[in-house]
Amino acid sequence: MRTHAEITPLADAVADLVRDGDTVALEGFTHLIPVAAGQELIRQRKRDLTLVRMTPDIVYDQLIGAGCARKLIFSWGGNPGVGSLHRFRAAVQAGELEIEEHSHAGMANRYVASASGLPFAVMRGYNGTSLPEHTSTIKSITCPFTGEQLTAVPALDLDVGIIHAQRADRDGNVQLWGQTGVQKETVLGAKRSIVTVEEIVDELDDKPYSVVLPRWVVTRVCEVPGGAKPSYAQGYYDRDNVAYKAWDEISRDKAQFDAWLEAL
Amino acid sequence: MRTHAEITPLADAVADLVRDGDTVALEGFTHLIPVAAGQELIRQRKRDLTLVRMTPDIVYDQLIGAGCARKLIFSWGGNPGVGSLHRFRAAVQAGELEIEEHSHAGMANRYVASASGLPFAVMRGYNGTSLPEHTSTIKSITCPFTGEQLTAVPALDLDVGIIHAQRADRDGNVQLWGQTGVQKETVLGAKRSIVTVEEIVDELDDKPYSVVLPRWVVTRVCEVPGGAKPSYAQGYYDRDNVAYKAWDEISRDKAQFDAWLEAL
Amino acid sequence: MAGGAVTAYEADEMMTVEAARRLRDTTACFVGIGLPSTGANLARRTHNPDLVLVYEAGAIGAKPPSLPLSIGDGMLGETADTIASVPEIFNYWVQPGRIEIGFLGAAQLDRYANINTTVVGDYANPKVRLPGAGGAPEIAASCGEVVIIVRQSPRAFVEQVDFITSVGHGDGAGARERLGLRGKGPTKVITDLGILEPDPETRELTLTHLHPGVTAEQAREATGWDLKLADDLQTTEPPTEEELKALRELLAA
Amino acid sequence: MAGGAVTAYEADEMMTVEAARRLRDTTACFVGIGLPSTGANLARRTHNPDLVLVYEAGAIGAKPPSLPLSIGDGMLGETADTIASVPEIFNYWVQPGRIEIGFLGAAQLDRYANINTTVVGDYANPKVRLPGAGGAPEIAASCGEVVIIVRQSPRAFVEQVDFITSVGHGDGAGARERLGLRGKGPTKVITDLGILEPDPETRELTLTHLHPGVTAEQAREATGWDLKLADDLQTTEPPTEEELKALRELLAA
Repeated sequence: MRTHAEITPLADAVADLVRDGDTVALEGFTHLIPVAAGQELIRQRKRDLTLVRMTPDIVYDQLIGAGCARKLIFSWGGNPGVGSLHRFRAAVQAGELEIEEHSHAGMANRYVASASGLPFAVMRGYNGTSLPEHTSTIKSITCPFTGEQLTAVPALDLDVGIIHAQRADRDGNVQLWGQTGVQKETVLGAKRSIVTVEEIVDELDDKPYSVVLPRWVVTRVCEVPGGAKPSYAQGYYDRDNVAYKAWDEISRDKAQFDAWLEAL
Repeated sequence: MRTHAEITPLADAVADLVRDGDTVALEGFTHLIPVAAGQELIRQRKRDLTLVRMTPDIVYDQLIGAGCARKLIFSWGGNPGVGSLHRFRAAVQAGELEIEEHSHAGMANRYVASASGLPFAVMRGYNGTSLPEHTSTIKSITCPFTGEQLTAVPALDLDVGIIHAQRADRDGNVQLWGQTGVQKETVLGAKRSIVTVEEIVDELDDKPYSVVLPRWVVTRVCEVPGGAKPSYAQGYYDRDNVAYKAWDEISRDKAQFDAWLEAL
Repeated sequence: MAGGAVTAYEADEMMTVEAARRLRDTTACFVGIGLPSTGANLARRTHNPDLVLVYEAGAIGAKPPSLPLSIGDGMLGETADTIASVPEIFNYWVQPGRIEIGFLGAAQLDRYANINTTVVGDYANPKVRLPGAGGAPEIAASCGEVVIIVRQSPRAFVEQVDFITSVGHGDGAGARERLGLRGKGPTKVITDLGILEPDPETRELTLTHLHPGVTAEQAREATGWDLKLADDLQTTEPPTEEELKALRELLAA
Repeated sequence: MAGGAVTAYEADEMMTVEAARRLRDTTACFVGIGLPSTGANLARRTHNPDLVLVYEAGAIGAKPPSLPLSIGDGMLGETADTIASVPEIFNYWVQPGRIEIGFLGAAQLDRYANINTTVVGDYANPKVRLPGAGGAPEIAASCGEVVIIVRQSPRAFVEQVDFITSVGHGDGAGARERLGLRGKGPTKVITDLGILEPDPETRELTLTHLHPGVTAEQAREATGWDLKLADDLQTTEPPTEEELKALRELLAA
């Protein structure tokens, strides 16, 4: 067992831990989206990935447009506050991307099951919706005490979990705070993990609504200031709403997207 | 729906919310044990209660000795660091107290199921132990995806959840911090709740590992300084280890216990 | 309205103001982004300062100083009474029915208030791929009741949705009970033209209010099914000066 | 031991020192209160300063300045790397096998290292009612391996436990696999007399080490079953000066 997270450059972490064909989750719910890590996957031309994310936003539009993904497991794919993800939309409409579609509650519970070492989670959900007709990972389950019918969703089988955090200490203890979504579950539910951080500090101190991932459950920590841009990192920088709007233009036009990709 | 927790004296809260025959949980894992509230249940001569608590310690020894309990649902009944709970032990050995016995993991998951509005929770546990032979609320369940056998435990059906917290504001927003056990689940999983607090303040501020229960999910808040003694309240007072040891003497001898009860 | 000058206002403003009014007596509201968020934030500034806004990214009791552009904006967490993880939001807060009203939008809506935000056309060969479910299915299932805020058009108000992302009243009376859904489901659909409510018997959406200046014919033309009108079809109170002022300040902030 | 003065020490000290040594290469240890906690805290002060101590009340990476009297003492949370809720401790940390070693005590122990902390005698008509399971069943099931620290006596080391609170090796070889338990189970039982380890074939506890000055006969007399001795029965290294000093400081703090 490892005792400390290894601190390395992001390029090394991605090269060492992410293999073609892996199931990879990049999480961050509006806040702390690991955009730099996603772009490193593109630069290293990772292929055939099963990409997992509750809210595939522009970083997944980029990964999908760049041809990294074979399959997407998700619950809401859009450019928040702007509109569509055009590369994602084009890939789905062209039948080029396999999708496995859930609700947020379903995805959140799939992460919880993974972090808990359970094969599935139980919830109330999906009843009466069209999702179970198209998503095989939704099944019904009966309460052994009351006989009530509920819904089961399977654990996500994550090879690599990638998140961005505000900071880590030199032993690799990671700290993030504010709205922290499913990031804890993403790291705890994956076989290997990469955490990019705004900065590495000598000592962590208390922060409101802070999540600490201890050094021994994180594989790699990489110092990447601004690694969540254009999303935000509370205490470091705000969301760049202009960049989210600008992405709409780039993503809408295949030629413009290719030029963006070329320049990456 | 209520919008604010009502702030009242503890005696009123117990009189208004706890009925004979109710299922009542008083939680707090070593830290913030609602001892004053338990003693108020004794003073008001509540009867036939189903008492729920992961670690029945001296407050439950008192309630059991005072004849308030018909049944106990629990996972570890001892005087931590001292030894036995003699009133509890005597009641069980005399067959005067019905018990429903789980492990900590099972109890924790039962609270989680209650807080989640689910009839049961799934876990790995109890396999090979003698507990399922004596506890009917442990059943096996099959994963609908993998076929794996796991264990199901039912939600706790709590009428009243009682906890102690460090403080609340005047709207009844409750804040506790430090090691907070299953207290959030105890309040969220119960139909009615009582929170005793060290103090009522104008405004809550950030505290490390803080749990905030918003005003609209708490029924009553009662200002009871020292309400967790002889357990501790981080930031207010330490655990009174001498009192825990002294309880052993009182509880061991029925006459001494009766004198204690008389004086309460 | 009675006497005095009537301030000019847009149809979207009428819709948002009316949405805010629905939260007058509400403790907690689960807020989707866009029009629902505007309506809920307006309510907190006007009729119900104690209204608890819950956002799916984790903020409970958010008090944003301006309209958030995303459901996880920093201002939501920073002003919240507390922050929960996303699993906790759905498992401890939405699922047990702890939240009185869910405020949702829709891309397509049918006569039983079933919502589609997933796909137009065939699922495997979509004409238009929409963002998908997000938090809506469980909000629609488990919140005490649901209010839908959506602009009315024949493209949006369809006879049958191509995909049921979130269940309204299913195929009509008794459907929610048969499906085991514990919330009441959509009790109001507030549009730029008026208000639709499920018929107490059939659960079919029926026009109960027209906004001032809108005709029943306009509402029927903007609806892809044969829209029924309530016997006592009423006219919505127009926005008050105070409501409009608060809304415009909110949108400008 | 080889040459030099041998410091005098108690049997309990030998036991605790030996327990601490078992944590030399361990990342994280789940700590029960009492002797297990003393051993784990001694390890952090001697052989393994990076050892992560996890306590069931929520402290992960606790660094208590003195021995805690309860598993939820304030000093545990205040010095921890992080604090988890009790459900999280069991669901996210214990259940997935994230914790390498579980350190447990026992009231009764049988030849397959099954643990009883529930009841002596009949469950419905107990001779002695003990505290019960606590966190032990899932620690015993799911931690990478389990080390049991318990004083050896015929009353504690019984042919068959009256109640299986926590499974060791069930009824012998293959039992854990059949039960679907994912950790290795008890790999060592450290007593005041020596060390017992499960036989690699049968999983029956076998005496592999005697502490200095203890005879095999003493160990057999303190065991309620016909205790087998390992072919290469060894003598435990006595506590070093440093170990004893650290332990005594810890107990005095």
